[in-house]
Amino acid sequence: MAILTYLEAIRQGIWEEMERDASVFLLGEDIAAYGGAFKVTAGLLERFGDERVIDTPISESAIVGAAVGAALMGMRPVAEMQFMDFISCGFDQIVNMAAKIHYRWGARVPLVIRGPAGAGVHGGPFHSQSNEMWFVHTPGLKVVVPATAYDAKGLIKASIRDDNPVIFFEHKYLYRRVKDEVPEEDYVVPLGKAAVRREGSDLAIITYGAMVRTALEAAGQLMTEGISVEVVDLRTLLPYDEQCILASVRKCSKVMLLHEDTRIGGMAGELAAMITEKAFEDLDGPVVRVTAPDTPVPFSPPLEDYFLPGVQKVVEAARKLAAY
Amino acid sequence: MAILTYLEAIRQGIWEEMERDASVFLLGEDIAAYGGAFKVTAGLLERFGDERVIDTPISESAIVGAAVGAALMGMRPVAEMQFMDFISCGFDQIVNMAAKIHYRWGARVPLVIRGPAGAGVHGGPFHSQSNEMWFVHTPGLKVVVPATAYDAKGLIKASIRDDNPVIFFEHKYLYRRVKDEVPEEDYVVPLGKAAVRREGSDLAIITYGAMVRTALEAAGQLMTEGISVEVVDLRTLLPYDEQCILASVRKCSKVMLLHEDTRIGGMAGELAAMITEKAFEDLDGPVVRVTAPDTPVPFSPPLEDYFLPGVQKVVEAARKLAAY
Amino acid sequence: METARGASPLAKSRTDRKKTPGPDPQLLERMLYYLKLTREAESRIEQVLYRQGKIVGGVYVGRGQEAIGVGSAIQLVEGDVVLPSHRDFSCFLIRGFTLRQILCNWMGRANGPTRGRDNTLHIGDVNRGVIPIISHLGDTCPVACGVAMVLKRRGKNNVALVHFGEGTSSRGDVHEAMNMAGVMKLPVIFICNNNAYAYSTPTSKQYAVKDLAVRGAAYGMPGIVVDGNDILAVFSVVAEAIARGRRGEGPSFIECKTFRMSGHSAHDAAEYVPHELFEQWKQKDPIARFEKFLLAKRFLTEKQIERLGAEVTEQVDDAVAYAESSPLPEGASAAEGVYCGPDCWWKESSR
Amino acid sequence: METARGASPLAKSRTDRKKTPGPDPQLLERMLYYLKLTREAESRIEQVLYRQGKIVGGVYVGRGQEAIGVGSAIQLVEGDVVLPSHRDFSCFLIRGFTLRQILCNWMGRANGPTRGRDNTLHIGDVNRGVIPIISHLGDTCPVACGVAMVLKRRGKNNVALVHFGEGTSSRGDVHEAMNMAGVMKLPVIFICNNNAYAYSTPTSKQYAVKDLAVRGAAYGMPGIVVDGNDILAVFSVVAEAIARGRRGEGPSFIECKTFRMSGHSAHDAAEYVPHELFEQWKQKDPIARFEKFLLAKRFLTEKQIERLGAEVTEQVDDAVAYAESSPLPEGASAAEGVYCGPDCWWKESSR
Ligand SMILES: Cc1ncc(C[n+]2csc(CCOP(=O)(O)OP(=O)(O)O)c2C)c(N)n1
Ligand SMILES: Cc1ncc(C[n+]2csc(CCOP(=O)(O)OP(=O)(O)O)c2C)c(N)n1
Ligand SMILES: [Mg+2]
Ligand SMILES: [Mg+2]
Repeated sequence: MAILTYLEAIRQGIWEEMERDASVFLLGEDIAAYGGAFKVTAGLLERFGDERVIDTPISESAIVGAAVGAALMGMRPVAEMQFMDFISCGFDQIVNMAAKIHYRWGARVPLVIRGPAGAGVHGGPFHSQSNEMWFVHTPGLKVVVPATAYDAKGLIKASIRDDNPVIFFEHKYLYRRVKDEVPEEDYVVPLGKAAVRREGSDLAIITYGAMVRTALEAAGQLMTEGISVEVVDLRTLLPYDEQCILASVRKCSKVMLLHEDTRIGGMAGELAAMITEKAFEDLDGPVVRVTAPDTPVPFSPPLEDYFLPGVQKVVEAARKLAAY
Repeated sequence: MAILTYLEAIRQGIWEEMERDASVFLLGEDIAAYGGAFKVTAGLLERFGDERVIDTPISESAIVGAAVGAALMGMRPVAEMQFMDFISCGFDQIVNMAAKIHYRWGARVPLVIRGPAGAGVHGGPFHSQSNEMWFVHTPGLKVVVPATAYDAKGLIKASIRDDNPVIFFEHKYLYRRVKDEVPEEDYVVPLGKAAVRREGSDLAIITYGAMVRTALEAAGQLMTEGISVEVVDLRTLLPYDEQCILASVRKCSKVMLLHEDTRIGGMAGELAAMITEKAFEDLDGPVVRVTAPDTPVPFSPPLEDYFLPGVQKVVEAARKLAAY
Repeated sequence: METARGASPLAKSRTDRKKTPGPDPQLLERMLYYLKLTREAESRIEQVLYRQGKIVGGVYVGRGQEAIGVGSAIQLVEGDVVLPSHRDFSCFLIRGFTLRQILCNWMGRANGPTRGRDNTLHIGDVNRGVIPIISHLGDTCPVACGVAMVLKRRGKNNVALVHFGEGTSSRGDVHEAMNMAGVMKLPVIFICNNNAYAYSTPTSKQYAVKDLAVRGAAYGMPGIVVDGNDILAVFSVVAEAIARGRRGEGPSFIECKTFRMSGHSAHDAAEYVPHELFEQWKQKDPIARFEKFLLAKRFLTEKQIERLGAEVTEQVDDAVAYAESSPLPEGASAAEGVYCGPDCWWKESSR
Repeated sequence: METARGASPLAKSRTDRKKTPGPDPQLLERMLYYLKLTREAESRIEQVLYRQGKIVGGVYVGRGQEAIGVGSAIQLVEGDVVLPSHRDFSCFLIRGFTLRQILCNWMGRANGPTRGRDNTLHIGDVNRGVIPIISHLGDTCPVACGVAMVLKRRGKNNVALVHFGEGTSSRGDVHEAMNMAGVMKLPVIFICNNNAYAYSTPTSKQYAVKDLAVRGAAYGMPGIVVDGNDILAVFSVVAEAIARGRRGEGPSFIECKTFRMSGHSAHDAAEYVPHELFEQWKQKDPIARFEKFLLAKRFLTEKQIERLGAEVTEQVDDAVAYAESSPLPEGASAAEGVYCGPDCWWKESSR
């Protein structure tokens, strides 16, 4: 099996889907000859031509709207946002046009909107956002956040094959930092299924995206202190895998919810509510949230370091919860 | 004291602020001669002239952006969205421009974006949305949702005086259905303070907007069954009144979170998380959410009735929780 | 920017000059039929059913501007797609929705095309080449671009028509779409029905140019002004734009000048509209005008037109009765069909 | 759409004809100073500090297009407001930010104007009349409209200048803003720096017209093409637009044709740009050209220009040293100042 980066795995996934299915095509800014700001789509123009790898003007709303139109016509468009921060400019088309069509009149809208999200590269307030919750709170969409290269490939393939609009958040910090073994053959990682990344018994950390690494690192450290931590990687935020989450909660009886996104209205709140509704009796302590503070993402390294939940913050919160 | 409708109370609040402070002005679609789709701004053009009551083209993004520009110049713009559903078209300017300026470079951005939200009038999927969570999850904004005429006036006045961007959700179902005594003199209802609408001891229902009425009606019914329900009206969703919520939780030990918005990623999740973090020991039962299902808002009356949490749903969920 | 006025299939019209075939007599009759059916159905909805409380929610009609929808959509062939505005009732009829289906939708019935989930003309069917508007004005323009990308790639010379109001032209999405269509030479015909008002807002507060058609030049496409109350003129101008699109020459922008002979919606008395304007525009009524033409040119007799009127009334009666006796949806069905999947709720019954 | 080329304050320029005063000799020297200071500072940032890893995050420069920022912003008076693009370094200097402040911001230092919260030229100060761009392209255009509404109401004949790239012109916000400015006759000067590329995207994939200036006509405002590498031409054309704005005659749109003499950002080698283009445009370098003019017309001597160069280098040295020795912010300060309130964090220390 080849060792691929997270970024290469996404490209391979897209590539294979384009080979498989002529209805898959790409559109976005600077994605064709240039191969995209992060080079995720590099080489695809050469292979598939300019009818299937389409550079657009700087028009996020038209990009999303056009993707909807093409999807209605039976295609499977994959639209890139140069940074997921700019998805706010195509927001209305996503939440009102794409998300509601199937409910309203039954048509299929198979499309993927993908791009780099997340902080950690000193991108400042407009190149570092984690904007998944706007979409998790929009019925009709699916929201996917891979944490490994294997998943990145399997999830992008599943997203492209899905018959619904999927918002696919790639973490730019992971693009070239994460590498794993990625099978060259065809496989998908099904949407809606979480993965237990590490088994444990004292405490479950439920997280996603770049924070999976943070959680695993913290879990390793906590092990040396005799605290056994289970780490759950959600992989899909909408629909999320209630069963897997509840299994870990029941097993560990203590839960930490961890994300890089800000706190109020974040994914951790949703999961805490679901857990206390469905597993109240199984809990041996408060459901703890470790998240970014409620601020924009600041630019300067010391500020950004403070903003991001790091291993130490996770370890400290875990110790306290374990001792509860 | 005069009896005013919720709608008249908002108008009076705006009117008084415009009298008090020449920097307050209004902009939006059809708000001047026509007085707005719901007539909230009727009469203001005649009183304050067309430099302070400005009709705009159909350009929500420019409306919000212009409000930001004017706010930076020392004004206090109040922008109307004809329906809060259309706020998605000005979304980017709100979450990226308005919300982050003060954090980034310290300038004041005192502005209000207001308009009718919510369901119950058979408006269909695009005239019935409850879109508060996009903004509750955006640090730098404040989010206000009045439930009574008294509050509507006091909160719009406080919002206009606030030095931050405030998103003000008026519930269109309440516009002409809710009437209370509204003092003619100047008063504000401070942002960030919840109100206990009914005292009780067995169970606290925490809610906001049109659901406050639903909660109160359910509480009345439950009283006859011997269940004493406390009803908390949040009034402001961001920042929300942690102290008031926790006091009710501690008092009742059982909590129901109720809203008209859909469930996943809704306000109830946030509050459930906060409550289990901060008052875990005080809880005598799961934190229960009663919300709309995760669908767009359907049009046809039987569908919309099903969608909206009604008194019966609340009563049933309360009975179950009380018996826990 | 070009201006076309009153080109008719009989006179030496722009269309004739370019040898695009003009409408034939049967087509003329079909046009009148759709005009009258639309007028009758919308009037019944606005002035009867709404007042009787049988239609809940907003009611928007296109009275006085029916020539735009009919004169344009009537020309579409299989594989073409139309994205009508909220005032283009006729487009749905022309593309094969039955009046019964449409009335069911207005009345929130289970057997309407949206099964009660959405209202008014928010009715779509990909197989019929109809993609409906959402309330968020202008949002269908980018969607039309995506449709046209696919049409272009399919290589069958199909086109997409997207209709919108002059007020809608102020929205960013319309700009992004027109620009994208220009750059990619997409076969989209942008049809703006300029009915002088956007809700209460007159054009003087909506844009600062004489003719919106000038916007065509801003995107490298023809921009044409046409009398929107003259169905033959609309037909010709749209015919040319469609031909252009089919030839692979890219998009066109057509501004149809007309007037909204109603309030913005059924609850709006339109007191902000000077009364004379209604009087003036009544004289230009597109249906009366077309009937006069058909009579003068002996395409139809008074009798035939009367018969058409009776037929249309009967159809509306039938559709209203059908819709009224149709069931409302089951409340619990509201929870179904949010997602499309192998066990898709929508597939279970035919639409 | 009008075209203006190379109008100079000495030739019989459009400006002279209209009796707008041309730049005076002192002004010419200040213009050269800002041009050179901008070039030197940006080069240091892009080619030295960035490569040394002293600047983290994106680095965008305006090499080759400095004449646009300088030739426009230099004309502003007290009360005017500028909203520069990400390549208009000069505007900040002209409006009184010190080079030290700006360098501190690029390097994320606590004493930069954003205190490390935001990067590059995202620097604002209402008192100086500078409202910065956010990364979301085009968003400042509507903001400029709001600024101009207030300027208009104040009645002191002030104007707002907003700069943006040709790629940005595709965004809906630019349309909504230009239309709004046209309708309300707002004193906004929309200045588009058309540098031939938007990241890797050439203008042929961005719009379908020859000159973007044609868009002016779509909004009822003048649309003017000018050679963006000729600072005197830029000056004249902008002077006229500003005068129009001050007279209450509404907005203008100016397209400055120029070329991006760099990659999109410091990490971009711009391999997609045909090499000849860089060669060609090097010949048109706005600074060399302006120096030649100043020498030929004896406004300045070689010696004086050299001295200016030395001065500029010294200033950049100083600012870099200052910024490098300035502290980074305390991590925990990241949590402060999200909201403005009576105890506002931002007020506690001077910016
Ligand atoms: C984005 C958006 N903003 C506001 C509205 C509210 N609204 C509905 S119709 C309308 C006027 C539309 O005017 P125009 O485009 O001229 O179409 P007409 O109704 O005149 O046919 C407005 C403002 C909306 N539906 N969508
Ligand atoms: C809304 C939005 N979409 C995409 C981007 C990514 N991006 C940053 S600069 C740029 C190119 C801008 O081109 P242009 O407007 O011509 O300005 P230039 O950089 O050439 O000065 C792009 C696509 C962005 N910043 N904002
Ligand atoms: Mg109109
Ligand atoms: Mg450019």
